[in-house]
Amino acid sequence: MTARVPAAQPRIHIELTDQAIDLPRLRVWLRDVDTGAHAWFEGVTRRMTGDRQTVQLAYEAFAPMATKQLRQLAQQAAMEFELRAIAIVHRLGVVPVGEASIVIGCCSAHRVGALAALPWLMDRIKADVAIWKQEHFADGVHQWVHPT
Amino acid sequence: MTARVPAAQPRIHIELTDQAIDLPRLRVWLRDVDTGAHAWFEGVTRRMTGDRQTVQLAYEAFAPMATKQLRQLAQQAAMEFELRAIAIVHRLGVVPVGEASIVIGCCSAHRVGALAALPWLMDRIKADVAIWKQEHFADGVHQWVHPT
Amino acid sequence: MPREVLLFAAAAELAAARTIAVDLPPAATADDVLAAIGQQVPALAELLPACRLAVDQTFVGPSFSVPAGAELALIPPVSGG
Amino acid sequence: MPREVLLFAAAAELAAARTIAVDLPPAATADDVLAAIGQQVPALAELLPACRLAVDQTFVGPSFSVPAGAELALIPPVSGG
Repeated sequence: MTARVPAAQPRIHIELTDQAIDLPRLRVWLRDVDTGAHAWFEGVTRRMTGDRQTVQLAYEAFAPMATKQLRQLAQQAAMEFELRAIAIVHRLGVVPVGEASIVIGCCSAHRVGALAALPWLMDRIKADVAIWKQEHFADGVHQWVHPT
Repeated sequence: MTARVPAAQPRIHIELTDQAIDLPRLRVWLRDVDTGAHAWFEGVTRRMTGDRQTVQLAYEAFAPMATKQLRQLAQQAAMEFELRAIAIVHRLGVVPVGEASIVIGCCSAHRVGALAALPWLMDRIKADVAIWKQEHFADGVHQWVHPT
Repeated sequence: MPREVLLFAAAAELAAARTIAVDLPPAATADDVLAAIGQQVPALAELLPACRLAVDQTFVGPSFSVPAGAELALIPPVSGG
Repeated sequence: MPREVLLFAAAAELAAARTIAVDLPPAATADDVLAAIGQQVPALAELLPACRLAVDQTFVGPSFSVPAGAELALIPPVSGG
């Protein structure tokens, strides 16, 4: 008998955290000797937006809804892009300049899937997931970001 | 006077190495508080190709040509995708299962550029850069890979 | 019948509250909920057209009929990532 | 005039050499170089149609005229990444 081993269920890790995101730990989690392609995205608080200086961002979530949405997106992405594992971690609360608010890591047998999954996920996360960003500028203004 | 600061020259790091690729060190190198998007790709030796088990891969390069090609591709990608920094490291010699043969990291102000640069670069590297992979299978066969 | 609606981010700030109570007709639709919020909390009127209603943590369309006991949340434009 | 050509990977293995010397006419083109390789090293004939010539570490087209003193390299199908 030479039946094919069925594709394993994709591994999924979803996390909302108020701590700095530990990418090295996620890399260990993602490790899989049967996947040739590992892709990562880190969204980081940047200092300048146009001419305006950001001091920090603060994120708020409707946590149970955001978690559910992220899990559904991860499952869809795993099917659509043949991912074997996917981790999505979003930080909440204050995220200082230079630190990551979101990290997505995924892996697939071949590079096309893992690389296509990242922008697909980021577009949907930014459109639908119940998380909000408040920008704190150096001039003292702070405001909820409403994407245009 | 409110002259705009001109965009800085993109930082570029190209490396061929016979050591394990040190991604944490590259992350430190890539760090830039003015970029909001950091994207990474790791190509890893995987165990199974179809039904065949790989023991290791071995890479050979025409090093001066490969270095020059990678630098040109990095410069083109930096212009095309508005990257502020880009690192491409390719490992040579034996790369055991589970270890990375290539790591690409790049960053840009916004996510679209950094995420689009990775598949763009990988496609061109696989098509043109003077590096060759020899596959060593568990059944004792070893062969130079000729992409079809 | 008064129903509780969860508020977040800019909506919570404008209403100065994390939850509000709105009076709904029986068999209210999502649109009825949004209309009731606008009437009872004028501070939210301007933001409301940009918001979506989530029922039991899932977005619903305007004619969705809100079940009794379901959790209602007003979701202003999201900006995570 | 004999010119040295660098070999890599499968090409080096087939020729059992890292470099070969080929006789080229004056004002040889890239195509002339590839033809000369095929004639002088029959072991490479089968792989040759899949190979490209690099002159001074840059790929050149078939009618490129090879300058004296330029570095020549036979590039079999690449498979890095």
